[in-house]
Amino acid sequence: DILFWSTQAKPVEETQAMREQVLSGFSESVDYQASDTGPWLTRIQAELEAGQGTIGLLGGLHGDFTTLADNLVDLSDVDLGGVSVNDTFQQLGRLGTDEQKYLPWMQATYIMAANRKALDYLPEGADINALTYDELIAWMKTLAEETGGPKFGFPAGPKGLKHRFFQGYLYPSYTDSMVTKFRSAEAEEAWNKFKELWAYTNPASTSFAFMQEQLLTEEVWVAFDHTARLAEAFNQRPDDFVAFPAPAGPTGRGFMPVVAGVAVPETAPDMEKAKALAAYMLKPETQIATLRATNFFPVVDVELPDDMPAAVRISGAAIAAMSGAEDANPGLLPMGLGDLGGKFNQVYNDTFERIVLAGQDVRAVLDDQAEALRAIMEEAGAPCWAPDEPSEGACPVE
Amino acid sequence: MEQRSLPYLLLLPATLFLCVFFIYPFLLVAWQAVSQDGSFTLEHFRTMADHWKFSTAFWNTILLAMAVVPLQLALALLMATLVTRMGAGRDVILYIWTIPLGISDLAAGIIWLAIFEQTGFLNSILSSLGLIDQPTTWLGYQDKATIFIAVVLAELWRATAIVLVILVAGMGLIPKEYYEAAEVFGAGPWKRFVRITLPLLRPSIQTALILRTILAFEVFAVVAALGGTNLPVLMGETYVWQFDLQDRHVAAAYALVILAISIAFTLVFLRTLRVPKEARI
Amino acid sequence: MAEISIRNVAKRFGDFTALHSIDLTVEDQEFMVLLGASGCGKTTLLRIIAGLETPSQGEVWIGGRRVDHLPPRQRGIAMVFQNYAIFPHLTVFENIAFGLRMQKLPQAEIDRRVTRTAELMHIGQLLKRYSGQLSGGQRQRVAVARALAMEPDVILMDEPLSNLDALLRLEMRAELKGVLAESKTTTIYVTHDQVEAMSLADRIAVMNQGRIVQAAEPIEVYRNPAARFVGSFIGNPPMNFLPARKADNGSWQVAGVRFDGPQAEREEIAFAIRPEDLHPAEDGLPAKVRVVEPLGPHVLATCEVEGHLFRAVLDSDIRLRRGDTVKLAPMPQRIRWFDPESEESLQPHR
Amino acid sequence: MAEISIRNVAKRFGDFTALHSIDLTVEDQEFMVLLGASGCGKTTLLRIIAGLETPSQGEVWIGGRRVDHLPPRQRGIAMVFQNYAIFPHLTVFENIAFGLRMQKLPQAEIDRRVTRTAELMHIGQLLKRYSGQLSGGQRQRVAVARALAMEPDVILMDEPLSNLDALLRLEMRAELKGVLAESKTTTIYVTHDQVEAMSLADRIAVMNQGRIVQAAEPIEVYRNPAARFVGSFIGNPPMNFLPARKADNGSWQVAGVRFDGPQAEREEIAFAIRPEDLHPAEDGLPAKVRVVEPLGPHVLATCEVEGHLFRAVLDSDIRLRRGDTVKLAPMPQRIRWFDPESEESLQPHR
Amino acid sequence: MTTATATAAATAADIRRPARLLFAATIVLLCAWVLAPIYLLTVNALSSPDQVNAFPKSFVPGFEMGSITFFLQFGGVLRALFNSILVAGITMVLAIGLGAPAGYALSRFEFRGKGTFRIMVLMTRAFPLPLLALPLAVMFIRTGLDDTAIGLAIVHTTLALPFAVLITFSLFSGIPVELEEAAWTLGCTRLQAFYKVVLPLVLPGIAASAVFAFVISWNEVFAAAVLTIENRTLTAFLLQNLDVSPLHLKFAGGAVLVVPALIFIFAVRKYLFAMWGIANR
Ligand SMILES: Nc1ncnc2c1ncn2[C@@H]1O[C@H](COP(=O)(O)OP(=O)(O)OP(=O)(O)O)[C@@H](O)[C@H]1O
Ligand SMILES: Nc1ncnc2c1ncn2[C@@H]1O[C@H](COP(=O)(O)OP(=O)(O)OP(=O)(O)O)[C@@H](O)[C@H]1O
Ligand SMILES: [Mg+2]
Ligand SMILES: [Mg+2]
Repeated sequence: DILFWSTQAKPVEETQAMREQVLSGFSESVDYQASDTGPWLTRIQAELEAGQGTIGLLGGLHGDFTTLADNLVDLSDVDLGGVSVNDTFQQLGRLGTDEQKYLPWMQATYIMAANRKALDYLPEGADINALTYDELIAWMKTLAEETGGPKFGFPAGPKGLKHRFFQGYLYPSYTDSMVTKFRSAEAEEAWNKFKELWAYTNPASTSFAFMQEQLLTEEVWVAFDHTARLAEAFNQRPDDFVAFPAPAGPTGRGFMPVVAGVAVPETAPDMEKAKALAAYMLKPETQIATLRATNFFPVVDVELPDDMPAAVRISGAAIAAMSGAEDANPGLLPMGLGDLGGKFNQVYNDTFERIVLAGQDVRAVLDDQAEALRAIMEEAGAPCWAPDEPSEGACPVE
Repeated sequence: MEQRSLPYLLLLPATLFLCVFFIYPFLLVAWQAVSQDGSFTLEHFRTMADHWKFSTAFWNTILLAMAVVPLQLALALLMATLVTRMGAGRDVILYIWTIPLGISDLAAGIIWLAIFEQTGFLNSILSSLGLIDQPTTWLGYQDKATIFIAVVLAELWRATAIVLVILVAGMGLIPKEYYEAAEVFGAGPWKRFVRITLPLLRPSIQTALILRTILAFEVFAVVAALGGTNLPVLMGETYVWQFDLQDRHVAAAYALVILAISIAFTLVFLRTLRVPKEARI
Repeated sequence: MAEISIRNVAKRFGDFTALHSIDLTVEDQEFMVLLGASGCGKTTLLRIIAGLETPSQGEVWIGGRRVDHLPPRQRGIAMVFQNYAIFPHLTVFENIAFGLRMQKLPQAEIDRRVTRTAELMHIGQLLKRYSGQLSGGQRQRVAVARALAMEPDVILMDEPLSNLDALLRLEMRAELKGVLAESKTTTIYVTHDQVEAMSLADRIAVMNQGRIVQAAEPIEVYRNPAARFVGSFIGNPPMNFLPARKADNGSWQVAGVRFDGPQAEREEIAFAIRPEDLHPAEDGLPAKVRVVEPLGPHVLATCEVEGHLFRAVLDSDIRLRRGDTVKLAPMPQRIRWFDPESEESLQPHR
Repeated sequence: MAEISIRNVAKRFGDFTALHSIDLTVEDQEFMVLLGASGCGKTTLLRIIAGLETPSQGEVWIGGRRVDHLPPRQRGIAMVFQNYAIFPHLTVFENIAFGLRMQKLPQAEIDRRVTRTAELMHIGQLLKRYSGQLSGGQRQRVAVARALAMEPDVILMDEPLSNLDALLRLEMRAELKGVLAESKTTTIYVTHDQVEAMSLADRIAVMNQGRIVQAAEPIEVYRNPAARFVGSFIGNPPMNFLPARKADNGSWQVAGVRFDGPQAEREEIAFAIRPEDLHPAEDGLPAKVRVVEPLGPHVLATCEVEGHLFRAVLDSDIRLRRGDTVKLAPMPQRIRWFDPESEESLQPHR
Repeated sequence: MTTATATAAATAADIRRPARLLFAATIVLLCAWVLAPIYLLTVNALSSPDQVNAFPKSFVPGFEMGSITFFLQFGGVLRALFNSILVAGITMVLAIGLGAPAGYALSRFEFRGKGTFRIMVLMTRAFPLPLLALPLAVMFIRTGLDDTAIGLAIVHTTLALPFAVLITFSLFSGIPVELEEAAWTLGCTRLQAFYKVVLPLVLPGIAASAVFAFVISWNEVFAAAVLTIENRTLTAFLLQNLDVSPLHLKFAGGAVLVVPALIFIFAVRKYLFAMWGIANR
């Protein structure tokens, strides 16, 4: 048995699918265990500290690995059997070192989803595949007014991934930056826009984590979320929901891919098998099976078959439209932050909570949080990443 | 005489157990709260206290405990009294009332969220009764008060059974002759409750209060389910620092704060509800 | 006005009948003593009057009100429990004050009453103690004080002095009688001490196996037992019984001696005499001495008359030894006769 | 061999001294009765012997072994508790069998012993009941049966018959005495019933306020009290005391009457006589009658002699009324004298 | 007046008609309060995803077993169930075995260090477990306790022990010492007196704290997730990610989680209230 210890595919159905559809094809039997970050991290830390362990392969998001970098085995020697892996992701997998700390495993991004009923209220002349934030706000305003309540949904709950929205969508769309222009005037405008949007956002959003649920119950009609967290809505009622790209701002249509990877801890009981399993995860067939199971897209070049689940078809099209848009402004996951990744995210979350939820003064909050951000960047010494211009030394917060 | 050493002997297994499996790891964690790279510092406490959420989380936790625990005690006392006055069917009722005992906070959070959600049962009832035509939002970020009430209700539902069983077990040990004497000397049901049940139940009440208060300071799952990020509590913040922010030092500092207020309240209960040795049964 | 009237009351515990149809009236201000063997139902009867037990049948009236459906606190009673039931969480003072506080009396009045009854019961110096710090007799006195302090219309006492030494008891007894008479309280008092019963009671109700056998003045109960049980139960030592065979002229033959007796259509009835109503005399009943016990001024001689147990209380001057045979003559006016079947008295002398 | 020897034992509860330096030896197979006022420390002493209370000082020896440091079960004792301590979760049978099961006796033997002691205590028909279903007296008998069934070397009984009616008590008393004598058990028995004490005891130990005042045979304690307390405590009613003023020729003047008395370097001593040792006579003490109470064959006359309380037990034939003055003569050989300060006996007659 | 027991009869006079009605109504209301959320959980567990997501929600189940079957079909469910019961069982035994003697000592003796011990016990409950999990896991991995039922039970015992100690403490305080003393004089050692006299009397309370221990262990997720790999408990195996699963599975999972615990409480119910028939003293 190889123990595959993962923070991904946690919902029970996905876990089950991973076991039955993805990993059953491997030559060895694999024990796939998905858990919350808390137990996941605690367990692997304990094994590393104890110097022995049972975990063979780790699966996690880019951010999950940052703290563990020192104890992950270099995977550059893994024989991938000729599959070509997305370069950017492979680069991210080095975690700022010379070694391949993790292999990219699957990717996803955030898109918008809407109930078809909502389309009737689209503002005059707006193209759903090329929305701007202003149009989105106008749309939501009409919806709220016409249907008697806010209909926009945003995953701002404790398990929601809201920080990625601010980092990869809101900031790039308004400031063409994630870090550098954190407290710029443009940023202030971005937050004000977001506040405007928030007025038409379902107030219960602060406990939402997976927008598919609220879409299905029709608590919200339009939502922003991770593709994997919208999948259930598309799969259950493919005819009722549409997917479309995130909106654009003055500096383009900011968006951000999310990447999950697999890594081998130095305490893995059987290094060879672990590496073999890592390689197996990158096989095109496995990648397609994974897509079916988890709605995370492949990180290797493959031809998708036609019989993919509805969610894949629908969100795949939206992703294509988003990345292929003229004003596309892709950003990258934070890099080189080490174990400060969590605090980095917290800066954005705090800013959101203070400005939007607590209603504090935008300027003051930005100034305040910029200090925190700067401290983090300096402590980590991480250079800037896209869409910020590469920097010498720590990425500056202007 | 064996009298002297016996209590220590009786405590020995539990003590040894706790030393190995609690005190030792606890000391390791506690050390993290007050050290940085091996040297003593209060920096982490400062970081914690300076964080803008700290005082909100702190007061939310205290307020929740202050609201939930007394209500639970009152409800459990009511239930226990009803149970003791019941004839046939007592077992069944008691079983029903202790059902929530078996329900984890995780499950309780799910159930209560399903009730208070916008498309949840509460709105379903209200709308089928025609009281509302649009689902009302109960748990929105502006509805701090409703969230608070919802959390209190859920906690009340989930964790009153613990108090109930402690009290029922305690009441079972009060000799009925005392009630009879009180009755003859003019005490009505209420007076009997206040003058006989409550004082004689003091050890049980003390136990229930201490345990419940400590647990109340650790509320998390239900609050997170119902309140999301709107109702930060200490335990939630501890999680955030430990796992999201990956700062074990500050997380440990939070944990010590929880520990400190728990012990403070415990001491208060131990003091105020102490039964003098000579006044025991 | 607190007359107690018990009408046709019965109490069953499952199969077991603790009280069979009891009828008893206790006059206002009367001091009624309940006497009876252990387990005969005295406590049960008190508890029914107090309202702590629901009768299986019958009615209880107090002061002209039917009370069976009233809770104890509305019956205007106070009670001393056989096992005291002193509240362990309260001091002696608060125990005694308990009922008074229920009546919301002013503190000064409470202090006054508690102090007074505590003094009466000689526990004035124990007021700050808890029941765990008291001796058995002290607890019992607290229980009595608690009831007295209530100054109720009716007081029910279940063996209130059983754990006290003779001296204290004597004293308490006198005090109780005085206090209760003064406060015009109707009292039902359970005791197994006959001296106590005799000296306290206005009337004595003798119970046997869940029935009231006789309720009359003490001297009447002592001298003219209504049933054989009463004679055999009351008196320490109790009455002696011997079989009497019919002789001629309406006289009866007892252990070879002839006595005048009642007219009865029986071949055999029971002859009864109290041990202290015997004296050695030539024409007495022949008794074989088995045991001689000194009782201070007297001796108790346990003898055998024609194979029947026969006791005599004699002056200690009389020298007796085991194995002796003495002739014991009964005082004629003290001889009683009982029907052997109904066990009821055959009263020729009245 | 189970001699009990208590040496210099004291017990303090906080400030309060319940026992002051007690010395007492109970011979093997002796039946020792403890008598004393309520709260004088009887229960405390028993508990110390049983090992339930640690003495504040002193030693306890049983059967030649020092036992103060042994737990109760190793002392070879059984005890009857003043308030029974019947296990509520066990039936009467199991309560009685409890100690036997601890000794791992075979079931047949347990059955035998339980049945036997239960019969002895007249609770044979209650064996299946729980304590909540018993009357006070029945519980008490279960407690006694439980101790007896153990057949221990030493048995400690704390008022074991206090809740029984006179008749049953008389019977139980006889049974107890028989059984304990037969099984050669050393017994310490607390009672407040003096008749019981007199009839059961080999020796009586009289306690007063945490001290043993006299330990002697019953008749000795009754006739020759070692201290004024003993005389005033024992006897029902107790001894009468009058002040005696020194007259000439070693005689003493009491209420205007002269008596021969002890030599004493005192101006005033105490004259004492038991109420039953008085008879009306011309040369008697002038007594003013206050209350007359019938006591069956006798009357108890409570009088006043020179302002002092004075009781007499007289034949009921003597006609007395409140307010009469009678002359009461003491039996000369029964007069006792006490030192007014030490309160100890001044014994001229021995 | 036909009520059976003496107590009921004694108080019967107290409760006259309006009061009696109120009494019954309160009981019914409280039962409804406890049962309603459970009912909703069941309704949803037995409904299809569509029904679960509908609004207004239906209050009768659709009797679709799909969601429940989904869980029951998981490979290794039975094994996980067995592990859960095993771990909870060991926890129960350990918690009572270590806790009851300590509770007894606290209730019967006055000794130095009593207060300290009480606080130490409470600390275990007042300190957030997730922080302790790391050092404990390291310790367990090193000593081979990792991934064993006993290892996990040990952690759960630290959670359950405070309950066991405090509840038994309050129960023992309600038993008259005299009964024990009587047992000593009848030849019992302290231990024998304890289990022959005290234990039967406090059995309901002991059962209650055993139930707590069981339920605490049953519902505990964090440590179970960290400390068991091959020997997963049911919670860790199926349900630790319940809160991020689709709604219909949340409910079904909740039900799967709750039902065994309820069965357990039901099974021990008779011990919980076994001694009620017997009057005290
Ligand atoms: N735990 C205690 N704390 C303080 N005083 C106590 C305690 N126990 C007993 N006493 C006191 O010690 C004295 C002796 O008590 P003990 O129980 O031995 O009396 P006793 O002779 O058995 O009386 P009784 O005949 O009334 O049962 C009493 O005055 C009592 O109040
Ligand atoms: N709850 C009960 N269940 C069954 N029988 C009972 C119950 N309570 C009392 N009894 C029985 O009823 C009878 C009367 O009991 P009660 O307590 O009235 O006696 P008592 O006259 O007070 O005796 P004592 O002088 O011994 O206290 C007894 O034989 C007793 O065993
Ligand atoms: Mg009785
Ligand atoms: Mg005593």
